[in-house]
Amino acid sequence: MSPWLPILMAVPVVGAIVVALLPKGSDKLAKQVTLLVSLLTLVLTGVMAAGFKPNGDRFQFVAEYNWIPSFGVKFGVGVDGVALVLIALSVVLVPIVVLASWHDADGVKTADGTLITPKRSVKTYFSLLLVLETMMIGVFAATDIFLFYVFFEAMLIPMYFMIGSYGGAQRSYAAVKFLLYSLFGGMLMLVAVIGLYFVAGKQTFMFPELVGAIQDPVTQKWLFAGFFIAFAIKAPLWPVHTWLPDAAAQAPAGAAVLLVGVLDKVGTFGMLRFCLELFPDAAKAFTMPIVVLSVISIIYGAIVAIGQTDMKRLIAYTSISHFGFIVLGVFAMSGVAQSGAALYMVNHGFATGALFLAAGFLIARRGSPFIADYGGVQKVAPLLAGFFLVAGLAGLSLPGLSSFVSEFMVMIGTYSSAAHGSGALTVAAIISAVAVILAAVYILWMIQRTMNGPTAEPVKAFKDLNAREVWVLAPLVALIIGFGFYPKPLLDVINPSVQQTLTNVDVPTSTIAEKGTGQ
Amino acid sequence: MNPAIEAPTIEYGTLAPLLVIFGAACIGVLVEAFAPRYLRKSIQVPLTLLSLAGAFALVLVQVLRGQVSTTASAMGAIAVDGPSLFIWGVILILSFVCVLLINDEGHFVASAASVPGSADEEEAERHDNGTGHTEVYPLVLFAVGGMLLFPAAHDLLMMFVALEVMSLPLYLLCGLARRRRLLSQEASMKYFLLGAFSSAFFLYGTAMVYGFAGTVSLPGINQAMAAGNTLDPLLLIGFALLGVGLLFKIGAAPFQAWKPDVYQGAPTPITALMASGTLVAAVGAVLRVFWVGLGNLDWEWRPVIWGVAALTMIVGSILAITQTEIKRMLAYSSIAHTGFLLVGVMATYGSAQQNAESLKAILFYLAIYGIATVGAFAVLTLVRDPGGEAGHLSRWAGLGKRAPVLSGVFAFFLLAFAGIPLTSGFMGKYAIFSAALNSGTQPGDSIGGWMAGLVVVGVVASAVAAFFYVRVIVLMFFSEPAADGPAIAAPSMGTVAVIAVSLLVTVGVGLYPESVLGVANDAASSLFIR
Amino acid sequence: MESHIAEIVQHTGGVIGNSWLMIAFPLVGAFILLVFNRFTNRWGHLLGVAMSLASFVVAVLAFFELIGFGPEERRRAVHLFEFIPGMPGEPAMVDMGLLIDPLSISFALLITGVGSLIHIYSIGYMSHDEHRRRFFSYLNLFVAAMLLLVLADNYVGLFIGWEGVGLASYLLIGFWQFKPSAATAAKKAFVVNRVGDFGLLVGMFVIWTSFGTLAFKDLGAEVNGVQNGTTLAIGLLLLLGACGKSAQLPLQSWLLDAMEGPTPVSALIHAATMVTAGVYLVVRSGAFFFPEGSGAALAVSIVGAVTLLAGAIIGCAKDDIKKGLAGSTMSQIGYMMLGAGLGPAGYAFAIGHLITHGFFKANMFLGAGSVMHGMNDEVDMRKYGALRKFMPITFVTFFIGYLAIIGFPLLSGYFTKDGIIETAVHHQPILGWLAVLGAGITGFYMSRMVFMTFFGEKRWADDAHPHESPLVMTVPLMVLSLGSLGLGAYLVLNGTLYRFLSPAVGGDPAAAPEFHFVTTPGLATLALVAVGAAFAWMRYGRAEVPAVQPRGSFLTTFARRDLYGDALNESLFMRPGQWLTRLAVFFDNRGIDGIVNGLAAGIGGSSGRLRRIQTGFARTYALSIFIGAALLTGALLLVGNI
Amino acid sequence: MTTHYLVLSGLLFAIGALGVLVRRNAIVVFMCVELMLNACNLAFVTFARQVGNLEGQIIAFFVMVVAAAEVVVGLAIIVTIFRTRRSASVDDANLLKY
Repeated sequence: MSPWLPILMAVPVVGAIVVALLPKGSDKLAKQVTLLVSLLTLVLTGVMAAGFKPNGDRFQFVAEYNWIPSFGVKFGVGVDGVALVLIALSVVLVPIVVLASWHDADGVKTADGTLITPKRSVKTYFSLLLVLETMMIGVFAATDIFLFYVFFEAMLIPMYFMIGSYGGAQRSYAAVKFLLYSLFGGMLMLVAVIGLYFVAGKQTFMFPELVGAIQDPVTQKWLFAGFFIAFAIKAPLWPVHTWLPDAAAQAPAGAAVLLVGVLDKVGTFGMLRFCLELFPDAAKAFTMPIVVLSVISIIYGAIVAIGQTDMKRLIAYTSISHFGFIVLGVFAMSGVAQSGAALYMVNHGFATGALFLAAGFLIARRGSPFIADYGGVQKVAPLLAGFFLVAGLAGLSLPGLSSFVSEFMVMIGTYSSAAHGSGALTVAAIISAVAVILAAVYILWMIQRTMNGPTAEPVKAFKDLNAREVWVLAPLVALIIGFGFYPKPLLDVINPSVQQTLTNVDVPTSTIAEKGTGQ
Repeated sequence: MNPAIEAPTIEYGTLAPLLVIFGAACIGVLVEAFAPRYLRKSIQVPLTLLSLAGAFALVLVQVLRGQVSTTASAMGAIAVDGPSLFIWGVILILSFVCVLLINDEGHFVASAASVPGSADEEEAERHDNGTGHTEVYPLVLFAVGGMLLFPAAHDLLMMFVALEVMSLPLYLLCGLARRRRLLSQEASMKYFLLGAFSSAFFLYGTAMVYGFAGTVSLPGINQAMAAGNTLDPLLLIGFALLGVGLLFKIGAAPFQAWKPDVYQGAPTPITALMASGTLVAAVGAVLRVFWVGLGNLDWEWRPVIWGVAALTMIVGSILAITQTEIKRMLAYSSIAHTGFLLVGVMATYGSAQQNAESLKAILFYLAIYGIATVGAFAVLTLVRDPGGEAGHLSRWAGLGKRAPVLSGVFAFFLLAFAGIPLTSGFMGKYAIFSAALNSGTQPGDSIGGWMAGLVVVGVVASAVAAFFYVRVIVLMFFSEPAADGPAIAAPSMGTVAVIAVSLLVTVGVGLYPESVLGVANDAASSLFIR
Repeated sequence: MESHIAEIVQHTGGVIGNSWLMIAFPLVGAFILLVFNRFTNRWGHLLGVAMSLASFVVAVLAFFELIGFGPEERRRAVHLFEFIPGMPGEPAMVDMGLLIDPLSISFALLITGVGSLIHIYSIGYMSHDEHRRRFFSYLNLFVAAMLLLVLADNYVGLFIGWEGVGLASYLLIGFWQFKPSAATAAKKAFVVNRVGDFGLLVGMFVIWTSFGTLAFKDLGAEVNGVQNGTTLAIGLLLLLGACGKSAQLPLQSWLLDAMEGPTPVSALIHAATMVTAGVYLVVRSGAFFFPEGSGAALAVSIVGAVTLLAGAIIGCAKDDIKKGLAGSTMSQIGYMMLGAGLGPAGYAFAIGHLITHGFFKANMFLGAGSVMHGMNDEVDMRKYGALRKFMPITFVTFFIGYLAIIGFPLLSGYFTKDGIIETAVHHQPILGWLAVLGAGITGFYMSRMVFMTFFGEKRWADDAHPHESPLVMTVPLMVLSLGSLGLGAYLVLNGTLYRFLSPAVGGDPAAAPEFHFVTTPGLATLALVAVGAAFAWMRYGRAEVPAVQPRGSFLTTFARRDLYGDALNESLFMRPGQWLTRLAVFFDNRGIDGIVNGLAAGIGGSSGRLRRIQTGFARTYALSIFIGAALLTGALLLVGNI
Repeated sequence: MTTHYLVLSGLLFAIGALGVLVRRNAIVVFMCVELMLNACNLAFVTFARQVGNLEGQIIAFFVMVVAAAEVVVGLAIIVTIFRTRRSASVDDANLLKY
């Protein structure tokens, strides 16, 4: 029994209550408190992570309390490597997002003083943010599947309100679409969760005890489907992706970062942990269709991204392409690919986060998300342009930046995967490598149209990034470059738990290629 | 020379709650007859509340003493078993809360006899200052008495009587709205005619069953079935007609038609009472009839209920989408929830343990759904237009800006209805669905697949249903307020208490359902007396 | 033939042990200049030069330490850190380390040496540019990346450097990004390169999958001379990568547009160093995947031969001096590729030509830059003429470079290029003679350039005041021209370079090919060059050069339009691509999202219709109850009697 | 022997039900309901005769009482609505719909 995770989950929600109860008109204070709380959470997480033994038990900092005996539900938390890095990702992103959306609720003014979004309740926004943080930690930490589900669904609500009341013009359409899409998947998953409970007949939802509990392949397939559809919608995987561009484009930049950076990861995380380990046979049986879907996502997302005229939608579509890579890695049944996928979840969080925030700062200056409204920003705001460029390069996974390592691992692992010796995965890897070219096109073309060329008239008034904005982007860029050259710290934590997973699926995990499979 | 008739044995202790309620009701009538007008309210309100509280206390005593009777009382006419006691408790709490709402000013007409807009209406209104008819209280008490009796009735005659005792006062109460009286009266008339119509079916069904079994006591019928041919058309027809009566009361499709109209027309506190108390009572009665009376017939009735449940969920959630009147929307949502409850009824089958499971689920669901419903209607009473409550959805636009707390609370209730985790609604939905799937995975249940199918229909329906709950939230929070938005009435202590209690329960059960589940579990574990 | 490639030995300590400094210095430079941007404006350029020089010094020291070892011990690997760790209890998947061997060190010397000169030159050239500091930070970044490319001891490290130089070139081509043409050129360069990277990337997949390693160290042992479909596939994939980086057909199109960048950039990146990375890749992988006589090697030579002709032809028609030089760069790299496809013997000459070309081409580019500097950035040679009087130093140095490139006897180019040609004629006669022809064309277009620029009548605009450039620019020119003079002789005569490289590329040290002055192809080459030069003299030296471009024959337009390379890309890739994109976007909005929204609308609509059954008539409700009762009864009777 | 009575009660019930469906006047509709109740009574007593116990006959009395109560309530409601609308037609009251 370790108190760490419950404490981590408690801190933000307590902060949220405090923020919500602050007296009227204490907006500034609310922001400061939020920032403080999120930083505190970050520090605590850091301290906890320092005590994590990569090659120790699968789940560490375990805590279990009885919650709903009648349903056999425990409040069970604990982290393995993958969960740990994802929690770390969340708690790193939150303070950054807080800082980034400092003025989002005050009513955003453009450079020429026109109001884009009206003034809204600051306290609500930031307490929602903190509540969301608790849930993000909880969803990754939960070892009880019921608890996981509870967070999985409950997370939607704060995000729904953040999009719906703080977003852009189409916000309510986007918010509803987001909520209903996710709810629908969630409901199917609920059926699967209940079914799992009864079919396993273990009278518990604790993940470790349920691993290998379902033997009958047919049952496995049905339950797998229930879980997978929910996760595929969350991830999002083609063809159930269309909610993401709307949600991400309408959400305030900060919320969009958490949405794409963390919430969607719950989908891929769920595939990695639950779909694979609980239903190994089904996972193997469905590998091919899923690989096909993910390859489609990769290419399709990239192509559609090229055709976007709205920056945030463009970034959203690039994410769809990247999630294709993650899913591909998860289901490639290869140690390298899966470690790559897990690493990708983190890196993508940083890269896309930086890109969304930079784009957000750009949009805040002009009040329009449309690429065509910009041009020649580099001349007036070189810093902004510089950060935008680095974030963009991370988005096209330039070697030397963190996302390259993960993308490389996913592709090379998939290529070399012996699963379905047919070499279909080899083909998949080659096709997905085409995205390397497409990525260059969509990112650089966007940069060319926004940053380069003669400076557009309304852009001339732009101010360069202020200190706050630099403090938002600098840490992300530092992480992107740092992990680009030295991903070892993350991989050392990830690899053991990936090995665990694949052992449960009973797939060879070695990072040493099976020689000669590429003939 | 005929044998002496031995006096019937009545277990007064066990039946005490009933007696208290009915007694108080009669006293209330006397008060109406003899007390001067200005005193009536100040007598009726305490009387009503106290009697309800007292009855609840008596229920508690029985539970805590652990002397839950295992045999039917009053010569086998009434069965006060675990489930009954739980349902009684729930009904008493709900009606207590509803009375607090009723107690609030301006809901009830000054003189029902006066023609709307006529001089004597104004006259009457001038005399009573917003309190309205005090006959309301005894009527409510009678209705509550009927509700208590309905699920506890152990033979069909008693059930019929209870049905009427419950319904007749409600018919009247529906017609007593102070504002929009035309609607109110129309609701009252529709409810009455259709109610009478359906109860005639119920009665005819009783007759048929009696013809088959030679008795109307539920266990008797069951034994008769065990003995005789369960395919006797007499029995099947009789049962079908019984079903009509019962399903009409819980408002399952295709007998749901009255619900939206009546819920919309009736005074909101009464709507709350019907949506919570009546539903609870009726579902209790359904359970008893289907399980005690027709236990040996489930092979026949379950497929039929399957269809009814599916239809009800679908009709409820689909028709709700395009509603523009908030009370109407809630009516349809209550239809959808009836469907979910029927899914649970489906699951009361198989081993005793399994029965207890699903029974627990249903009881739990009834309790939390009832409370949340009352809370939601209580909020409704506070959002007022000059002409009364602001019923039309468009009037709710941007309410989140003008009354953030109230809208937040209402949004929370809606999320609970939608079954979002960390609300009681989710726990209820989970309980029902898991019970259903559990019975589906029972060894030897050949229609397990069907159960799974029904559950899938259920989740899809609730996904659809989520849409219109979300729609209201969108209206309240994401759209700009109208210039002449509705006013927020300063809530009375009673209303505040109602909302607070409902909210606390909804939140508390959402976070820690064990509290209520435990009780439901104890109640269910001692099954219906058979 | 068995390979004489030497074993790689782990090395620690000494200069080589710290050779990562070579990369670190410029990297730090770039970092400082970018992070403390405005504060470094005053001295930023000096820091840039200092860092470049520092890493040059390290390179030189490392070089001397290296030749201190016996020829067989001259491949030293330095382990830096674990890049991609393996599963618990397994060795790392990728270890990051440096490989200091004759091949990489000669590149390092070229990069840092020529690089430093160009840094110095840029101080003058960019003196008027407000963003000079940023320019130097990019240059530093480039040097660091390029060094990583050539020094890395595994393909992943190489790839990181590979993309790093791509990035630097993107940034520098687009340095004047406010010019749309520059921005477009930059993007084009990056994207086309990515096509090549695709090949390199997939190549790495195959290598790792087939041989379980990406480190040069272990690869030798794993492959040891096996030839099969896999190695051929790998070879072709790597070749695709090389084509991208080195602007070989079919990925040549970006190089000419890349001339949008400042001239020093064209000199350093698009002439001397980066574009030769492809050659490095081929030579480095040669022992494994391009052994002499293998299909892959043949492909390399063919690509080289075709490109050297294409480049030369393009060079003939360009009036823009930089584009002319760019065409010639393509062509010269074609020579190197041709050589690189001919096994160890070819490698020596290829690398030799690479080095000498690095000198004389940088020399000429900088010369061109100096000319533009004096002609306020006029690039059209038709607006030059008779400049030799006005900028003597530039003229002399440029002329030396010119002689070197056309292979004037005893100058650097002569030795290295003839070396390649002879080896080619010996191994692949057809390609060899094509190369000879190419040499002839080279003679023509280079002479044309020189005559149009420095001879004939003055044709420049009145506001132009041609003048010699400052010392800071001319000194590098002189140094480079010295290299253009003598370097070739030193490297090629008695096979110095061959023997030096052989441990790295696996030539037989004993069988160093000695250089013959009098050979058929050699003489043929000289003859053709002379003809070409003479022809150029008639057309552009003696005759009057029209100030406006004449329409010219079909062939001329063909050359001016870069052999319709862009037109081809346009119609083959861009148009269909745009079409596909539009289609996909439409499908996403109308198709997929359409279905989703349609579903929602459908439910809503059905609700709208269904609620009509709620007519409000009590009797209708009664009817529904009645029907319900009937249904219920019927259903029960039915179920009952099943 | 008793079947005729059952058939009769069935007929009465059906007539009553149809009456509810076809007649407009609230009073008549209500009377049809009463008819249905009485059909039930007939059925009860018949069955009582058939199965040979008194329950059915007792029930009949209960039903009458309930019916009486129903009349009271029903007439009250119908009269009120008549006074408001000046019409006892069931179809006139359809403000609540959809």
